[in-house]
Amino acid sequence: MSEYLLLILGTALVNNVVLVKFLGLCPFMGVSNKLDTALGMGMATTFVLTLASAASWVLEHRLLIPFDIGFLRVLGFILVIAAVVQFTEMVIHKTSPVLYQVLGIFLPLITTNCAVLGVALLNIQEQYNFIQSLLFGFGAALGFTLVMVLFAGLRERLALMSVPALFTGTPIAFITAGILSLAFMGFAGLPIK
Amino acid sequence: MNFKPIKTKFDAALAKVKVWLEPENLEQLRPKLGYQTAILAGFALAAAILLGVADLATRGVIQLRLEEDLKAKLEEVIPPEMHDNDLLFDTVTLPSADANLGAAETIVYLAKKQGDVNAVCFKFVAPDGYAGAISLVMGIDKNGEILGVRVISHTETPGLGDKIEISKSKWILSFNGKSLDNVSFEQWAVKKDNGIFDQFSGATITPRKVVIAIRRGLEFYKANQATLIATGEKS
Amino acid sequence: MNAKPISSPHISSARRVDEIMRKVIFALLPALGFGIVIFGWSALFLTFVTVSSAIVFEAICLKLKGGAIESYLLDGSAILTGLLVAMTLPPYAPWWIGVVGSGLAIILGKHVYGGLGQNLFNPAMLARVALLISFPIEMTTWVNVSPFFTGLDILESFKITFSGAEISDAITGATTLGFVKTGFSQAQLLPDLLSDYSGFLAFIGWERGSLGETSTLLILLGGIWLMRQGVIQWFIPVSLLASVTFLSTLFNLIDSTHYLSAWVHLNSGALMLVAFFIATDYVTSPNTPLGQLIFGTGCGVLIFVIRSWGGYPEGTGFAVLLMNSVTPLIDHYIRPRIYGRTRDGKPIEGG
Amino acid sequence: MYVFSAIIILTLLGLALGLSLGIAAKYLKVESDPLVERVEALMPGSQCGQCGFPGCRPAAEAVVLGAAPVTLCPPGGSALVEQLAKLLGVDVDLSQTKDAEPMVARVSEDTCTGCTRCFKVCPTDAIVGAPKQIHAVVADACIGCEKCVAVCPTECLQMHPIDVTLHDWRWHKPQLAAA
Amino acid sequence: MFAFLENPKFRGGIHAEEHKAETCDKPIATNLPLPKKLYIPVQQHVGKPAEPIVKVGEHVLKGQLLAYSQGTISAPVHSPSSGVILDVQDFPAPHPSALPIRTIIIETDGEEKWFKYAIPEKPFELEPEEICLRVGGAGVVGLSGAVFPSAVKLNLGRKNQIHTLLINAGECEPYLTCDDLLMQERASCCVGGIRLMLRGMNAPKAIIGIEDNKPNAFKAMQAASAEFEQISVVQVPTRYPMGWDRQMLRYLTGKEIPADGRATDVGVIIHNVATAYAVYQAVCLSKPLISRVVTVSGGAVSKPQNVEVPIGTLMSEVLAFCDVENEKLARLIMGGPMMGEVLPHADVPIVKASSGILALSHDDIFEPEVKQCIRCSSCVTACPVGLLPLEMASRIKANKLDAAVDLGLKDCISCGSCSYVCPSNIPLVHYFKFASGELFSRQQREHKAEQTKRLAENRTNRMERIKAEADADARRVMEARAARQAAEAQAKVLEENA
Amino acid sequence: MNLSILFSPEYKRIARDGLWDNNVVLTQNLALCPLLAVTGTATNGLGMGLATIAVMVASNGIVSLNRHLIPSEIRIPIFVLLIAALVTLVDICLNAWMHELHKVLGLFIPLIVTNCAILGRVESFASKQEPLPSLWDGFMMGVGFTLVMVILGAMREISSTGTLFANASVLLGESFRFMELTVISDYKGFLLTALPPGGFIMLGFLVAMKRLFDQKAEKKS
Ligand SMILES: Cc1cc2nc3c(=O)[nH]c(=O)nc-3n(C[C@H](O)[C@H](O)[C@H](O)COP(=O)(O)O)c2cc1C
Ligand SMILES: Cc1cc2nc3c(=O)[nH]c(=O)nc-3n(C[C@H](O)[C@H](O)[C@H](O)COP(=O)(O)O)c2cc1C
Ligand SMILES: Cc1cc2nc3c(=O)[nH]c(=O)nc-3n(C[C@H](O)[C@H](O)[C@H](O)COP(=O)(O)O)c2cc1C
Ligand SMILES: Cc1cc2nc3c(=O)[nH]c(=O)nc-3n(C[C@H](O)[C@H](O)[C@H](O)CO)c2cc1C
Ligand code: SF4
Ligand code: SF4
Ligand code: SF4
Ligand code: SF4
Ligand code: FES
Repeated sequence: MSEYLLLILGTALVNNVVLVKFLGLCPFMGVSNKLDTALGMGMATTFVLTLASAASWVLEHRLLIPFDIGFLRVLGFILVIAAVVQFTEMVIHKTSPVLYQVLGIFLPLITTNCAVLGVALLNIQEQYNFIQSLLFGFGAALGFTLVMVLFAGLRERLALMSVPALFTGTPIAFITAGILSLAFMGFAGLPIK
Repeated sequence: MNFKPIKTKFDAALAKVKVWLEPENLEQLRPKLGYQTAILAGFALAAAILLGVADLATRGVIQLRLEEDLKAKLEEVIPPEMHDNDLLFDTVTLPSADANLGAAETIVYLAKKQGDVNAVCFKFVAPDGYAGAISLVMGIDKNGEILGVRVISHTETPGLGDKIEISKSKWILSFNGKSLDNVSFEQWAVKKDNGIFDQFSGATITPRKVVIAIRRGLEFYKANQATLIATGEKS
Repeated sequence: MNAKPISSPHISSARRVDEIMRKVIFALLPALGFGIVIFGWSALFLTFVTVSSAIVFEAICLKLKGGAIESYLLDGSAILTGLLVAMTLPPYAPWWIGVVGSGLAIILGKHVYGGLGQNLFNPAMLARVALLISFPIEMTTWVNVSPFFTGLDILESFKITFSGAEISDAITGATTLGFVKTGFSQAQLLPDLLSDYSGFLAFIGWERGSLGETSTLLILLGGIWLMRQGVIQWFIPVSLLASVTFLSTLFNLIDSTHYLSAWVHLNSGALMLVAFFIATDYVTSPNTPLGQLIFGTGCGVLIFVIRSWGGYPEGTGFAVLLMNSVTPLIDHYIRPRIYGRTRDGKPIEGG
Repeated sequence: MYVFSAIIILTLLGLALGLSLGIAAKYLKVESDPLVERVEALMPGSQCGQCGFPGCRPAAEAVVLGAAPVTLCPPGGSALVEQLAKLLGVDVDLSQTKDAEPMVARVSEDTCTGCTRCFKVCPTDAIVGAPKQIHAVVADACIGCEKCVAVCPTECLQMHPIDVTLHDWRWHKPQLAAA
Repeated sequence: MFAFLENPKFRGGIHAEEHKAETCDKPIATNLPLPKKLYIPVQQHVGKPAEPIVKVGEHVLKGQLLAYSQGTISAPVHSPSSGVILDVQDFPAPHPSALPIRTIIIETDGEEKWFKYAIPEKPFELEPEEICLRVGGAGVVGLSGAVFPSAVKLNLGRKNQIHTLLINAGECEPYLTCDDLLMQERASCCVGGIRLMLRGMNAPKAIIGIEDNKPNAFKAMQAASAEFEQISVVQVPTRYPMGWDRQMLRYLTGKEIPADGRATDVGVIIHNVATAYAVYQAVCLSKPLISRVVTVSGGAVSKPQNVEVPIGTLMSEVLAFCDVENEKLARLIMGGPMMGEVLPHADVPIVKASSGILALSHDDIFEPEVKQCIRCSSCVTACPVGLLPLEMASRIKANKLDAAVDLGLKDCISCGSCSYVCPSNIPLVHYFKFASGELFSRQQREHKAEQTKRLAENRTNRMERIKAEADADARRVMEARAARQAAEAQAKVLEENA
Repeated sequence: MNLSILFSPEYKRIARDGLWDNNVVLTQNLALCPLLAVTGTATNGLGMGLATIAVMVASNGIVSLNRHLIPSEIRIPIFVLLIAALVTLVDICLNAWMHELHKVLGLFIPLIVTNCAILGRVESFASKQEPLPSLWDGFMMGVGFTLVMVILGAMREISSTGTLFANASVLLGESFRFMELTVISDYKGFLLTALPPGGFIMLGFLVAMKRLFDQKAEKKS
């Protein structure tokens, strides 16, 4: 049990997908203007990422390996992920128009949110079993959501600060992300992995 | 043979396809469920064929390249004059779960000269470097003396821990000629820990772990020395 | 008279920004002075370099921004940041470490955000952590204590600070936290590792460490004076120190061979300095009492976690930066109760 | 051979996913975008056309599509901008948007010929008066759209700022701090 | 769980230099020369303006009704002296903008002849309704500055069956001592007023809260109320804004008024002590509210003191009476320094709300440069309401007014504590006033927009109807013509046939 | 093909957009992951950029050709399918025939699949435009991306190790050894810029620099 907890924590904090692994940066920058949106995006990603981890594990171990067609891995994964995302998009569009409007073009972009494919591939690389894959995906998404929310909080405050015109908006957001990632380096070496 | 009927048939078919491909026609088709399914499957089919063919064409080549890579690595730690066989194809697989080399089984490549095992070489891992696992390859002559060690991959900090790479520093060469016999167990350590190997200023952990991993590698060889050398004599 | 009317109130208290900063600087001076006394000329040079470059960077940034320079330059915040950077540096660090540190703090930590009060992260800690990661060797070379300039003479010290002379191994050593961490990685256990440790000397500040952070006693005095002056409030220091004390005592009781006691924690590293002077920085900490308690506790927990299990011997800088990043969220969710309303903003029930 | 199995598997995968997505699309279809209605409800509703669209509904549609900025409607002022930005989740620099000073039309009685043209174009019936008689503007109903000014043949209609009284007086925004 | 972080009785607040010593031990000056002209605005209260009933040229007596109240929430105004009505016209109001307000101008005749009202024999035995009627008729409004018609409040108290009347004698603003002096000199009248109020509301008890920096007033009030056991006098700590009614209520009873409610929700009505005095005058002596005690103070005033001033006197005359040094004058304020309003000039009349005139010198208004907020959260600590002034101001600065409202802007009482403590001298209250005004304008605009929508719709409907009618007409004409043509054709045929 | 169309206003506009006005990184804030992950050195940036150009051009072209065939409901799966196939193709081919290059870039090539910019271009440009402009757009966007990759890579490499285009000979072949420069010899090395935080911060300054240029240009005109 505690082993699983450590897996989640380690994935979320020590090897944070965004700040350490450099995955999922576009939505990280794009949808973090508002706390609510960031939270929404985090949850959408959590859903997709967990599901995609599980689906890709099944694909890998039930189709790709038995048939020895590893060269189709990226293709197969991305196809499955795209389907999951598209499905999520349709559900959100139907159930919550406002959330849909807010997440806008980013829902389709979850497909290309590197984090999703990246985590699926890492899952295979780390040779996790099914449960571990699921938790790894969940932990990564948790880490994603965590930094999204922190970052959105910081950006909401930034919007009220008198940042020099040259730096307002994107530049200062990048710099802030850099400092956030600097802070996360403090977790390096924690024995949770 | 008369191609004409075929050609007209073909032309007719082509015309049909052309009509079908008209934007207006597609406009109507696109919302249809069956059409969507077919299109996705069609693209999948095309992609699969494309990649299948590409894979067929490259599988062999890639295999070859990977072998070349490995061979190049092995040659670095076993001088060519020590063997006349193809290292890649003269191997023994030994269980190594207890030796803490980072894998449950280790492939040992045998360097033979006229059928006698002259030296061996294998890959192993220092699992606890500063920033993660460090993979190494090491060549040992049949007496247990190190012929050479190289780092295959690592994630140590650039500028600090990366001095274990041969391209950054000659430090890794200091293991040449060392064995469990000419260096005592306590001396298999960095100077800071009262051993004989240098550390890097400001980075002790990386070299410390590498030294200990190499020692474990030697111990692994020693434990299996008899079996390994025996494989040569048999052949 | 003015065409546009002025709103009430028409009187104001006499407290001004520069006065606040002056008081903080004043409270830091004993600890800084002690550092200079025990580490000698180099420490003095380094402080000078760091503070003056902080002022220069501040002036340049203000100039680039246009507008009033003097009133902001004279508000003392740049000097304070420079001082704090200096106080968290190893005393024999070369001059360029001080300059780069001040530059990072003032430019990256403060002015790209718009200057005083606009930054999200503590400038001094940002500089400290960035330096540590960029120059681990220079940033972890600690020297022995030698009172009243009896160590290296002024020329040798000058060479060390300004022309990169080697520091002889004879006068260097590890800090307690570093020593213990290294010891653990060699499977040594605590009682042995701490056989030479004197809690009293550590409390006084008679030990290796950063320039201005060794003396628990003097920092404590400075901090208490600041509290009495009403410059800082007790919420952050007390919750920070309490959480570290609680956790270290707890784990020390569970396994005293692997976990330092609260006393060692409190007297080691930058803990005291951070608790009273760094975590309390107004700009980067929450603005309600409950928020500040959460902030302080968070810092304390993170410091303990990183010190006990992390890759770095000292976790204060990271802990402060991490909690700085949580501050907007704390401020967003923790708000004072408004008169006549419940905590979540609904009117209270009548009667 | 593995390549064939690869081709078959991928095709089947495509088929299966395509089918399921197609079905999902059918069942989860969203008919109309209720957002437009909500945006339209926020608009001033005077159909004055200052936004460049032929009325509030088209303006709302354009805003929802992202074809027009949320700052499009001058009569709505910064309040509308803020509401739209909140609804649509876009970020605007509100400190830049400035409300135009509200103006109302006034008839100068000397030159009014009672031609009733202004009366006919006024979208809010703010102009009263019978043919051949002097017209007048009911200031409370006038939205300052200037349509009447445009059609008046004698230029007797002019726009005037609304007089500030003790009740309309408001505190100005404090000047920003130096630097 | 974290309740210990909040003092349940008092939170926030500040302690400013009091500046009360200059005026608190000098007697109220009653010898202000009668001005030649008096300027009486028709609106000196919250609610509808009063409607003048006098004509230009008419002679009026002291205390005579000049304008009668309109509607339920309003108050009449009376003539402060005898004389002739010169004009009813617009005249600058005592307001930061000095914009004009409808004002009755009287040229005094110096005779001070009173208008005769019947004086009740046993005022303390009048029916409660009668008391309220008299209070209302005398134009008494809350004299703390809120100027809410007192009769309305008394009626409210009676209807809601309150259990306590709280008399607010906090007078926490620096400089001001008018309530202090009133209590020192006329304590028994004040207590009389309180008794009348109790009766008017059928309330069982009254508590008088006095800040502990007014020991003389406290003693005087204690002595005056000793024989009435239903009235108790309590000292409260000196800490601005103790005189905020909700604060005093919380301090004295531990209760809080719900944000959307009134004091009556917790069974209390709060009146200022000067209001009680005015009630006494109105009921026992039948004197309408035509004068009030005004504190004249500040660094530019040579003879700071409290003066009893007829309503309508120009402030310049009062200032002249107290020898203001014009070269020292930096800012002129009506009210206290924390909440009072700046006036652009002194040629505006004293009104019922004028508790003080402060002529502040440059030394009084220490005004350093405005800097950026350093998030020191002093303002958060100082806010008695529990708001986050710095956060609200930063949002208002970015024009995010709704966000500021979410943070509680509407709960702000403009007490000024936050601005007072801010080390960066940020005009926080100014931001809040600006935002409140802007929000109010918005509301008005929305209201207008709704009206516009309705008008536009009406117009469209009308147009359609007209068009439909026109179409119908056209159709009828067409039909008629067709019929006519058909008839003609037929006629022709017939003709031809014939 | 008549090259002069490349100078027609439409094509100039596309080129300008790709290189500067609507640069995928500096303006659209897309393609950030590969950008930050591989720009430790200028050489890596260049290699990744080149591979990305190839995939971008090809995917834009194919999608534009087939745009009438693709129903909007399933467009995303089809697009990513195409991109993934192309990337895998590039991956296998490099591995087989340009093995040295593959060894350097190997890890990053699968990541091209999820480079948001590629899908972004396909979605917003190629699926609505004729094939030729689409190809040109893909190319120009790719070049813009590569440019930023190289600049950021150079900034980080110089500041962290004092070299420029280290290992260029491995990536591009021996004849490119001349590119390998040591800009500052005996450099201490400012490690921060090589690490993730430095990447973010440098990128922030890069975007600010672009803004500065734009402001200057605006002032001139
Ligand atoms: C950012 C950073 C990266 C580091 N990287 C390494 C590394 O790769 N290898 C290593 O042995 N030590 C590394 N260290 C240093 C260790 O933290 C530790 O201080 C050092 O190994 C102790 O060596 P010393 O005993 O020579 O001081 C790094 C330190 C920092 C701050
Ligand atoms: C914010 C901050 C972060 C620090 N981080 C480290 C660190 O990671 N490693 C280190 O050896 N010293 C670090 N130091 C220096 C230590 O605080 C301190 O000088 C040293 O560990 C002394 O502790 P000791 O004397 O109790 O052992 C840091 C100092 C500060 C102020
Ligand atoms: C910040 C603040 C301070 C106040 N201070 C006093 C005060 O010192 N004395 C006072 O009588 N009323 C003061 N008031 C007004 C009271 O809240 C309340 O309106 C008044 O006591 C009601 O009495 P009235 O209707 O008789 O004027 C203050 C109000 C506010 C908002
Ligand atoms: C109590 C107190 C603590 C402070 N601590 C710091 C600090 O840790 N680091 C720093 O750079 N500035 C500090 N300052 C100064 C100032 O707040 C700092 O320059 C701002 O962070 C820059 O916007 C402090 C100021 C005060 C009043
Ligand atoms: S400008 Fe505003 S009010 Fe006028 S038509 Fe456009 S949306 Fe409607
Ligand atoms: S400006 Fe003229 S047309 Fe427009 S609302 Fe006013 S009166 Fe009517
Ligand atoms: S003015 Fe408003 S925000 Fe400021 S302290 Fe008073 S109540 Fe609080
Ligand atoms: S008191 Fe002034 S400087 Fe301090 S937090 Fe409030 S607004 Fe900012
Ligand atoms: S490249 Fe856009 S999310 Fe990674």
